Amino acid sequence: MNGMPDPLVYSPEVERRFEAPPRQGELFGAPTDRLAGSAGDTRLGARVSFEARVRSGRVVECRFRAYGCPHVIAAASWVAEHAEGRAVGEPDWPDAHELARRLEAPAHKLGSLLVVEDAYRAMVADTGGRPGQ
Amino acid sequence: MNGMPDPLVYSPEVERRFEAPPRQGELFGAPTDRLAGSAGDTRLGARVSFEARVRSGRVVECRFRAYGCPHVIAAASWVAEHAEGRAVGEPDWPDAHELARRLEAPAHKLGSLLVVEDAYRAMVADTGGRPGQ
Amino acid sequence: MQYMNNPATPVYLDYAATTPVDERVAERMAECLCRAGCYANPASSSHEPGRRARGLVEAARQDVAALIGAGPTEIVWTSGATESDNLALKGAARFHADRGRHIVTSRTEHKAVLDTCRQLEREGFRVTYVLPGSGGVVGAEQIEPALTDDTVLVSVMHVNNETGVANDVEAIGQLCRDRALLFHVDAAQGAGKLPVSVDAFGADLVSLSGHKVYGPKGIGALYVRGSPRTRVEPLIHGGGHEWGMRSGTLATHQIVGMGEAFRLAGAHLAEEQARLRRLRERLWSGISGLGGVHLNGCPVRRAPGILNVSFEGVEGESLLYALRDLAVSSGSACTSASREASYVLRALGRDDQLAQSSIRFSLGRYTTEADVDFCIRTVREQVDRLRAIASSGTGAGSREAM
Amino acid sequence: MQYMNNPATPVYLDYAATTPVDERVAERMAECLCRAGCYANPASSSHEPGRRARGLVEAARQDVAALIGAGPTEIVWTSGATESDNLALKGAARFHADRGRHIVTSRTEHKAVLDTCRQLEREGFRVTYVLPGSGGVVGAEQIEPALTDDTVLVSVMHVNNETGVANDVEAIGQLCRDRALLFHVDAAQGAGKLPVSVDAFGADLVSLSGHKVYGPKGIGALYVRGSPRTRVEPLIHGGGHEWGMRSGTLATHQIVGMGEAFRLAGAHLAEEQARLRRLRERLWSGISGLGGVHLNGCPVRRAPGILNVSFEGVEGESLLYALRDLAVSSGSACTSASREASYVLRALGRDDQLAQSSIRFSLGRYTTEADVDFCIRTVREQVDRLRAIASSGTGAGSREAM
Ligand SMILES: Cc1ncc(COP(=O)(O)O)c(C=O)c1O
Ligand SMILES: Cc1ncc(COP(=O)(O)O)c(C=O)c1O
Repeated sequence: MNGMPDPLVYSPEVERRFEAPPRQGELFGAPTDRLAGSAGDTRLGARVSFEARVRSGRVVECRFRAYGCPHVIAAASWVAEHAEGRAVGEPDWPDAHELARRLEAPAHKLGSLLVVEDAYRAMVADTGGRPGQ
Repeated sequence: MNGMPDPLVYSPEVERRFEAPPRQGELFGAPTDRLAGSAGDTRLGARVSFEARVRSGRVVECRFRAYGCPHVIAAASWVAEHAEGRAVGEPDWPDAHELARRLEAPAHKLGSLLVVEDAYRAMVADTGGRPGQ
Repeated sequence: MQYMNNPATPVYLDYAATTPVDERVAERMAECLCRAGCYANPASSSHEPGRRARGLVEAARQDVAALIGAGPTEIVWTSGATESDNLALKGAARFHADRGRHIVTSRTEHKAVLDTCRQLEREGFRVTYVLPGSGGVVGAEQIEPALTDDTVLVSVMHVNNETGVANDVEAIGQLCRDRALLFHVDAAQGAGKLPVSVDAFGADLVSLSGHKVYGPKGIGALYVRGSPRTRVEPLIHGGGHEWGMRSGTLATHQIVGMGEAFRLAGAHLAEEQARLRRLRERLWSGISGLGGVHLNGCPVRRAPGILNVSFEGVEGESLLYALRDLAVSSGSACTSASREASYVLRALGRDDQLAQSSIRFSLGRYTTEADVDFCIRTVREQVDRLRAIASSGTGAGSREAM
Repeated sequence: MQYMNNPATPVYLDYAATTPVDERVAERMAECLCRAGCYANPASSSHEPGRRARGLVEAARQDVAALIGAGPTEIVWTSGATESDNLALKGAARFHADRGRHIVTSRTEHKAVLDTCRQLEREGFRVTYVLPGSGGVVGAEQIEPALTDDTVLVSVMHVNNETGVANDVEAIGQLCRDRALLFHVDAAQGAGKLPVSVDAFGADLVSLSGHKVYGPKGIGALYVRGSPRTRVEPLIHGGGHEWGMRSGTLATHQIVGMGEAFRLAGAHLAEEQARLRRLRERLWSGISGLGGVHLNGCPVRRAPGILNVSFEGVEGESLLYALRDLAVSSGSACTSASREASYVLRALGRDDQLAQSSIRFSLGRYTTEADVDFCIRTVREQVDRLRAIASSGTGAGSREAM
């Protein structure tokens, strides 16, 4: 056990987002301009969903829901917040490695942060249930 | 180690005789009426000597010297003291088992107390260096 | 997380991991440490200070023996229940290796037993790890089918450290006596909390720990039946202390502390058992009101102070962090350095999510009603909050459908 | 035995058996026991009280490491030097059994080493027990001839607990390095008394004890070289604490106490060494004036506080009893429960009588000049008295010839 990183110690960024996560929740309104996507599995410890309202190819509003450790919650919150204003299809964004760096997450959390990345990409790829669009 | 008798705890009789042993020392005067005898070996942990002045077949005065544990010193002192007034050749006296009982000595001390008994018997058998007497 | 009249945080609810030393115990310990006290080596029989220390050691041996219905010559001091478990299992197995090489134990034992069994497997012993019965209780029905002609030793714990479930050691003991098998009981969590009787248990070897009963850490004992004398090969050689079963300088202050702790535990056992049971029931009814919570382990056969609960819809690490105003643990303290789902709860049939989101609340001598009420408020608030982050609203996924 | 201005009796001169805990150490320990203190389980990483306890454990690890020139990750907590010796020898021998099955040690080792070697012999290892050289010193000249192609491990103590003799561990360490052999040093009596450096010793494994250095009994450590990593098979399994080498709940107060004790010992090593050496020399010149007394062990290579003397013409048990105003021991405290002549002194060539009538005076932190002077008076008076009982007058047998 000696020398192991302490599992319940988090960076200030994670602490803040865990305590009161910005962009937590869901969007209301017409489903036409809304993208949604999710990834993960609660049995494996992480499941994340994103919703975004998009106008002119840019994210206007983004919300997340997350089942997972504090890093997952904080990462989903960070992604939802920083998605706003971005082009929907921005390549290489978000990036789990970049999230890990920003949140000072230990290496073994990368798998969970990939769930956050995957969920956002699933949202971007969302056809809104309207095949062919 | 548990349950062993405490090796440095002695009966009041032993304590008293160890602290200021009655009859410790030697006799002075003419060797004619004096018996002397010894037994034991310092390398084995006990060596005892007795001297007695004898008159009309009775011990008038008796002295001891002892190298040994407190039980040996106390036993030699007890024997020297109680020899006085006794017939020199009294059968079965002293007796190591009786000494052990009086001094509340543990069983493993019997060997040392036999040295005391032997020394006294050697004195009784003393020819005073005058062979044939 | 701010309430009026709250207790000082974090509120300690991890008594199964360890207990604070009782002030009365600490006082006795302090008398054996410094120059003015009884600091000599209890093995120094050549002088009075040493013999005095030895006297204290032997008096403490009596106190520990008394709590479990044993004789003082049946108590061997160790450095804790971990060592006791190792000494019992390795000691008995190695000593009797020519009689048989099969051991039966359960999957819900403490790591001190399981890891020791793994080591014995590497030495050529065969070990059967039985699943517990319903409610996580191990009884004779679980053990009996596993016995073979080659079985020499059965090891089943009294109270499980994660769930608080009390196994049916009496029935297993009877079974072992009928089959002339050695029976070891790890009673680290049971002693001082529930009545322990080596004869009622039919146990030949019983592991005890000081620090689960308001005594010091780093001291324990192994009960070794005196008649018929149970034989164990020592783990630690050197000088032949403790009838040759455990060498090493006896730590007077630690032993005196464990003795006093066991004496106090015995004196207040019944009333404390009732008090803790009431507090635990209050806690459970407060928490279970949340919905989507599951009690782990049999609700009836259990130690009074331990409550292990799984929460639907919340992830374990986040839950533990959210509850940081409570000093609680997820899974066994001894293994909580790694955050994998508890093997004990999995053996009880919990799925991965529920096993991973379990919290052990363990109450003890200093737990008050106010502590319990604070705990209930904190748990309700935080579980609600995390469930809201995981799904929309408070009902899991209810808004989705709107 | 009544003198004016005498110190309170018995005067404690058995610091090699154990030391009182320093008040500053006891204070630190007390802070880790009760409700107001740092009592949580250092393995409870799920809450802040547990992490705080862990912090104290790690700080103490640094303090112990610092005294012997090691790194903190090279320190494994144990229950004392007896366990450390067992872990070092059994652990290394069993781990490397396929490399070789021969061990070299000396006849003057502590029972914790000798009894462990006997156990390893029962497991099929071969052990050579070399005699010390002159003055009881073990050096490379004694060890080298015993080495074979099958040798894997050499174990030689730093300071002998009975005589205070300091072996030439540096030379033995160099020899072991040249031959790529593992080298274990039992430094229970040396650490905190003489400088100890794992690198200067060339040691791979070093045993330490808390209670020989004004720390608590029941805690010790094993230094395990980190680079190249020395591998040992654990003795005690269960949970994988201490890098898997020693499982069991870490006893915070014990560890903190040992850390503080080692820190204090390091801070005052040089001055205390000089002070104790002066007192020991005063004691020796006072006692040797009696005549017929023999210093056991080399007068030069020795720990400052230990003086072992054999007396001609007096029997050992009577001597010890006569000196009961002094808390001293005959032979090692750990074996003094049985009154046989010391195997250490016999290995030094003393005859049975002198080996049996030896007294170990061991001085320490609280020993004063007045204590030493009282000791001298008492010894002179009692030895004179016992010699008088054994022979006539004071000169052995002189009156006989009159
Ligand atoms: C059931 C059980 N057995 C053994 C142990 C280990 O005891 P110790 O901490 O005294 O080594 C514990 C607790 O840690 C326990 O709960
Ligand atoms: C040289 C030596 N090794 C080992 C030990 C045993 O240490 P502990 O008492 O910590 O088990 C002692 C003292 O008892 C000792 O003097």
